[in-house]
Amino acid sequence: MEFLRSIGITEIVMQFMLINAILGLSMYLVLYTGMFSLANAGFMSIGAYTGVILTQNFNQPLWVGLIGGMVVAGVLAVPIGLPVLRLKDIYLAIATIGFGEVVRILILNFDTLAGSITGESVRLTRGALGITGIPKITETWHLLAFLVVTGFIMIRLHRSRFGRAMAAVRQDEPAAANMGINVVYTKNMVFIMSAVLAAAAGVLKAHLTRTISPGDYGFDQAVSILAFAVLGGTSTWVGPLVGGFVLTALPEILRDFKQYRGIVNGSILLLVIVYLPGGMVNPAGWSQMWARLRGKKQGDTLTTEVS
Amino acid sequence: MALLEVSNLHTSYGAIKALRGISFQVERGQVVSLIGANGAGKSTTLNSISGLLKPSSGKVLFDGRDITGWRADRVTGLGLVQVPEGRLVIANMSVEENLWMGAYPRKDRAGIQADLNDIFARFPRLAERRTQKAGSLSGGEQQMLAVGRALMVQPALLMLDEPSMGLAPLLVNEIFHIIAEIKKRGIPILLVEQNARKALQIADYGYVIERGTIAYEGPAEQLQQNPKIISAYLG
Amino acid sequence: MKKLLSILMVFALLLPVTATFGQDDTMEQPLVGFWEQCPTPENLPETVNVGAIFGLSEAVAVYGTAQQNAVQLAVDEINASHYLGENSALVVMFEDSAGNRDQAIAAMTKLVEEDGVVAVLGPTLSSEAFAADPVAQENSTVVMGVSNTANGITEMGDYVFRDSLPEGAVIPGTIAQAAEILGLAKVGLFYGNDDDFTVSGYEVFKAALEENGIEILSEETFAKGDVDFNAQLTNLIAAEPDALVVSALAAEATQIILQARALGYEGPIIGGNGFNSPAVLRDTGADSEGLIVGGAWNYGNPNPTESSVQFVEMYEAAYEMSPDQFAAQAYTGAWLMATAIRCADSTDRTAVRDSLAGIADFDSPLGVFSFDEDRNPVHDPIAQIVVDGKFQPLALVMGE
Amino acid sequence: MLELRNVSRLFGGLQALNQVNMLVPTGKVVGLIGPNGAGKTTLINNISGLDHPTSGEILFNGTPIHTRAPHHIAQLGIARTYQNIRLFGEMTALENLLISQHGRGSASILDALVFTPRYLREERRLRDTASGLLERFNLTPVAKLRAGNLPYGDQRRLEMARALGTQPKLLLLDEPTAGMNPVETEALGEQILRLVREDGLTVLVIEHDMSLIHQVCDEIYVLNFGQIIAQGTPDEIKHNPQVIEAYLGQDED
Amino acid sequence: MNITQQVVNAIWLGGVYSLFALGYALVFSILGVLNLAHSAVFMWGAFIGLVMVTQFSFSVWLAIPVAMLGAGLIGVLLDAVAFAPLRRRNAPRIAQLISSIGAAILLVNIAQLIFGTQPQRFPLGSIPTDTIEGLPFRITPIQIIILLVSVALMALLQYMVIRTRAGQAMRAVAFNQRVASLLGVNVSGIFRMTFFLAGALAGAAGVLYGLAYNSMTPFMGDQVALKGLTVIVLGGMGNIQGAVVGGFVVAALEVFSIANGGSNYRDAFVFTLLFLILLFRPQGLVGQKEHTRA
Repeated sequence: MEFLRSIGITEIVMQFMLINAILGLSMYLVLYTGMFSLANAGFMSIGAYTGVILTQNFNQPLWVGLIGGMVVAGVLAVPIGLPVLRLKDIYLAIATIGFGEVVRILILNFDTLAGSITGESVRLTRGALGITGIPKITETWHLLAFLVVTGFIMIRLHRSRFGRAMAAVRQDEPAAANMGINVVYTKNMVFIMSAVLAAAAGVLKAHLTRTISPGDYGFDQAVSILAFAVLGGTSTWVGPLVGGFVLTALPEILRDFKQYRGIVNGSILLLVIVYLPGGMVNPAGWSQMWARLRGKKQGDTLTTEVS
Repeated sequence: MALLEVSNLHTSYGAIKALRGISFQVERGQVVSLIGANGAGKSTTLNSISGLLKPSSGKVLFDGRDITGWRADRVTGLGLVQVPEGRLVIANMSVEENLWMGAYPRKDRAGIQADLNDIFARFPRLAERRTQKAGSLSGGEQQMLAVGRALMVQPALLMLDEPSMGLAPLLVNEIFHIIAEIKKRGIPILLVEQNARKALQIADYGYVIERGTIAYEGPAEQLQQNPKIISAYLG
Repeated sequence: MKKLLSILMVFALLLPVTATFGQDDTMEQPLVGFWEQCPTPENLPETVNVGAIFGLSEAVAVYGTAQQNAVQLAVDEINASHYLGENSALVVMFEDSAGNRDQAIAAMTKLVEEDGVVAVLGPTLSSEAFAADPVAQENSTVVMGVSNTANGITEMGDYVFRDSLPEGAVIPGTIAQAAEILGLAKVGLFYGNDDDFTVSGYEVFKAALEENGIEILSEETFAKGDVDFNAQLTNLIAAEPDALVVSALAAEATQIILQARALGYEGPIIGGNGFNSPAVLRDTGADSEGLIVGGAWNYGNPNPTESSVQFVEMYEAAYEMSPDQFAAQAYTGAWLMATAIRCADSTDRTAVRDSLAGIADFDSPLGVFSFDEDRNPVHDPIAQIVVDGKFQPLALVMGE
Repeated sequence: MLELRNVSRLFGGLQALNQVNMLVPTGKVVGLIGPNGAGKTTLINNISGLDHPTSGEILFNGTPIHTRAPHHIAQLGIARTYQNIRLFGEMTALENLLISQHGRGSASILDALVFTPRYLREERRLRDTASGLLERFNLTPVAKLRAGNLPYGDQRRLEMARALGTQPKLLLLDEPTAGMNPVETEALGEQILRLVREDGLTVLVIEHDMSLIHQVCDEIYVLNFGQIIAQGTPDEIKHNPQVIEAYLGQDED
Repeated sequence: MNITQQVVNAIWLGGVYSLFALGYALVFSILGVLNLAHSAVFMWGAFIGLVMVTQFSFSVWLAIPVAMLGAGLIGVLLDAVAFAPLRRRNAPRIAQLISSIGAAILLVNIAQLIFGTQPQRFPLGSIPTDTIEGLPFRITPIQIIILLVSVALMALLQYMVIRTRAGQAMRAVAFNQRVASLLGVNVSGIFRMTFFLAGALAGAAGVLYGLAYNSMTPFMGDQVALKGLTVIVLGGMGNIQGAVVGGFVVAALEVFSIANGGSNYRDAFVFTLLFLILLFRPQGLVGQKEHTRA
């Protein structure tokens, strides 16, 4: 503990680490099912705003805000997922970036929009000013408990019929369909689960940082969430967890590097992607890199893909 | 000196050893067939020669020059041309553009034009479709185009990878007619084929690959008589 | 050769430092500071640690680096003049928040809970302050915003201060004056709708315009980072306003002025704090004619205080560029903090808070400065108009 | 068992299938041959639900299935293999077989979460069936290996086992002998016949290899340019002049 | 005046978007990957041009080719560091997308270190900025120049890809790398060339953009990055003419949503269009749907 504090990992940093691990897991779910979706930041904002409005404007306890945020995000994931998840690969990524931007702009203009419809002055999201003065009620144990439950669900998921279907859909959609797997259901279900998880992280985080504004959930946040998952590695669910931890702790540990921090961050992202295929939690990747570092030529580098 | 001389070639995909010491040669003017089961290493052999794969050890000599591990485009530049499995004509280019693309390593515009006319004369079906997108051709026509495209390089040695794969019987016959004709023009051919019977019929010499090594070799007629080969490959 | 070069380099780097040391004894007493009001402190430790959280990387660094520069300038001056006593030196621990709320919270926690600083300056953005200041409040540590202009900052607690005038303190006066001189009847309103600073500026503008009975012909918005405003400006200009009222940050402000002029608009443009930057005037050249700016401090102020003149000179000598309002407020903030510590003669956080709250009539580059009971700044804002490429007091022009 | 009525499929202006009529009787092996690009794979895709006809009907045991989603069709009892093997390469052979039984399970995520007896029973059943299939296709030794790393022959057999894992009534085979030598081809033929005899399956097979067609088929359809140009027993087809011209060519051997 | 002016505004903004998107589209068309560091190369191009003018007293017209060269080389470096190693390993396209994000972070941060974060500008008088007299609308010379340059570069690029030997090789590589290499094409060389060209285009765009708005920071690429993405989707990913058309469509949509009082929702309109295009016309506005026979 003392050591962690000495390198800059205070309790609040640990809390951010736990939240980002949850976000990493929400990204993991979609990636594991072969969907390159960048919608998580958008769902995070939907969760955060719903949760905060419930706790602040309607004086509900945190758990009501949490469940409310998760439910709203989950419900909204259905009309978004149904059309969008037909897209694949980069096209899906771009469409979900678009979704995130639209959500951001709608929250930005929510009050004026609602005001013009109801004819009364609405002050719910407060546009760019954001919501401030949110009570700090998220505790470390809330986050830990949430993460433990999520981890347990991940483990059980992989041992279940549905979890196997997720993997099958990732590897070959048509073949999975021909095996009797309802691909549309599987993808949308996972999309909803991912949205719910991201929303939960959003609610929990809003009650930690005391203030939220639409700008917090833009493209940058979407990319960060992606980085947690990919850097950690998506071969197991532990990867995104570790990715969330490391990428959150890193800027704090590197505080003393001041203006070189960005360069170190970028370099690490690049190095891991380039030299550690499969991310940080992937033993095979490490041994391969180790072999390469020791100069052991494997002699079988392929010039092009092997099909 | 043989035109192509491969000695003790090893190639692996990660941990899987696909070739475990392949040695064979192609003499000038010869048609040599490599036959064997799927996964035995036939295509890997071709790819290791043409530069699509890097062998981990062994030697490839072409016309006396050591080309082991050369990049594919440099190998093609020497006139050692591979027609890949599955035809793979450039679907969004026209037939004519595909043929021009074949002549990519060459710089003599006039010579290319002459060869182009020659190809069109020889494959009237391609001439009819010269402005059509290659992707709209039928399977047989695509194979024709792939071979024609390889001929545009003026190859010193043509390597054909499974030219009859997945083709209707009628087209299989047609493709072998084309190969026979190329053989007549004196262009040496290294033929990798699933259809062992036809491959040995057309070849001067044959090799049988089993699990990454040469199991049998000999003049094509001899192999066709070999009872073991008959039972395993000719049925 | 290489060695020689590096020695020379080190020397060159040390030069300014040694120069300051060399002047120690003969150094004139700075114009700023409660030299008389409070006695030289005697009970302070050798180093008095104060934290500062500024955005030193990413886009926010435009403001953060100016703030860091200005604070460092003040600290050097404070230490060279032994403001905190012969044997005590003020040390500012700078932390980067990168404009990121999480990092601002982490930095505040580190400074307040780990490093045990006496007080904290910053953070740069209001949105960061809303997240990070409660950490200081909970730890009974003074935090003073030097650039937070949003409403409700000091409502977070009695340890939260700021020396930056909120838009509400600047804009109404500017509008009232402008309305009177220019006889404004109808204006076009233009603002960035995705940034808390520009939106709060917009809200104050709108209220002030209504207060003065000025009609808003049309409202247009842009987004942070936009560079092309032609479409919105075309709309605004088409309504033939008496003036364009704009709430924008400096980067966008420059483009808006240039593009409005390129579209043929020749009337006045009224802006808030965001326009109040030497860069805007420099980069818009002749197009800035008729620009009316309300702000807390202005580089081009034709009637500056003495301490303001000295600050500008020092800043330009040290950093080879002109200070902006952010620098002036940060510089003043550092002096205010040092003064609170000097007058408390203690590093006890509560004592410093009480001492800071009691500061009144403090002569600073911002003018004569006091805190009101809500720990907000009280000093005269400036309302100026660009005439012949120079800022003139709006009031002066009015007199003509 | 399977009936196609006037099935047509248009891709843009391209008539991939044109008024195809076809009947696959229960317990029989029906062959489908034709030149490349004739529309054979399109036909199989339409039957298995990966693609849908522009017009016409496909009936399976009297139920129209041409608008159904592929997973639904799979659950009704139609399984298929692919021209290019399409195993779940990153999973083990065993996992491939577990997935194939997806449609035969009913335990939900919640069952898995709280270990309901239903979940435990079902998992045991799926594993038993999978090991039975492994046994039957001589794949037990490679059960724990990644499917993508298996030798070609094992992959082909695993794909067949996986198709059977869905417990089909009708099996669609798309060029199952691609890449096999005559000896392997014959063994495959015997296996197909066993499936029909012992498991009571009905089979529709696309093939270029005429020896397999002759070995296993009761009836053959010939497709050319999206149209059925001939239909009959293997011997009838072999001597049909239209088929010879379009597809078989003169035998030169 | 109002409508004419808005049309002019839209055309001009379209020119800017198109110019930026050209290189973006080129890389996607040849490699099939999204190079999210393109906006960082664009920014570097602007700064190289600036340094040439301010430090080496180059004229603006000379600075543009130098910036193109410099940005092109950065493009090649980008390929070597962030793309080539992944290609060699056959990594999925997601990995390449992320490594390009890493490279972008790196490039922006290095620029921050060297150039600082204060907005920088070309010295006054580098280019004529006075509006042209005697027209029914307002337009400046630099606006016309950008329009002309983007159209010319597009035409040049289109000619190159369709007509030249190198262009044919690029198309072959785009279709299938193995086949191209067997045809004698140096595939890595083509990749390098593609990155060089894309970088050079970004560099030209950067300098012209810098001149037009005359305010350069290391973050100047951020805004165009997402817009550029929309542009190439609208044009049909990797379609070069499409990128130009897309640029004008996005600009028109923006300008006319503003002109009709929707400046609050401008970006929402743009991204909704992006959404709809992806769902209903994934081949883009100008592309044709390709059918493959089974």
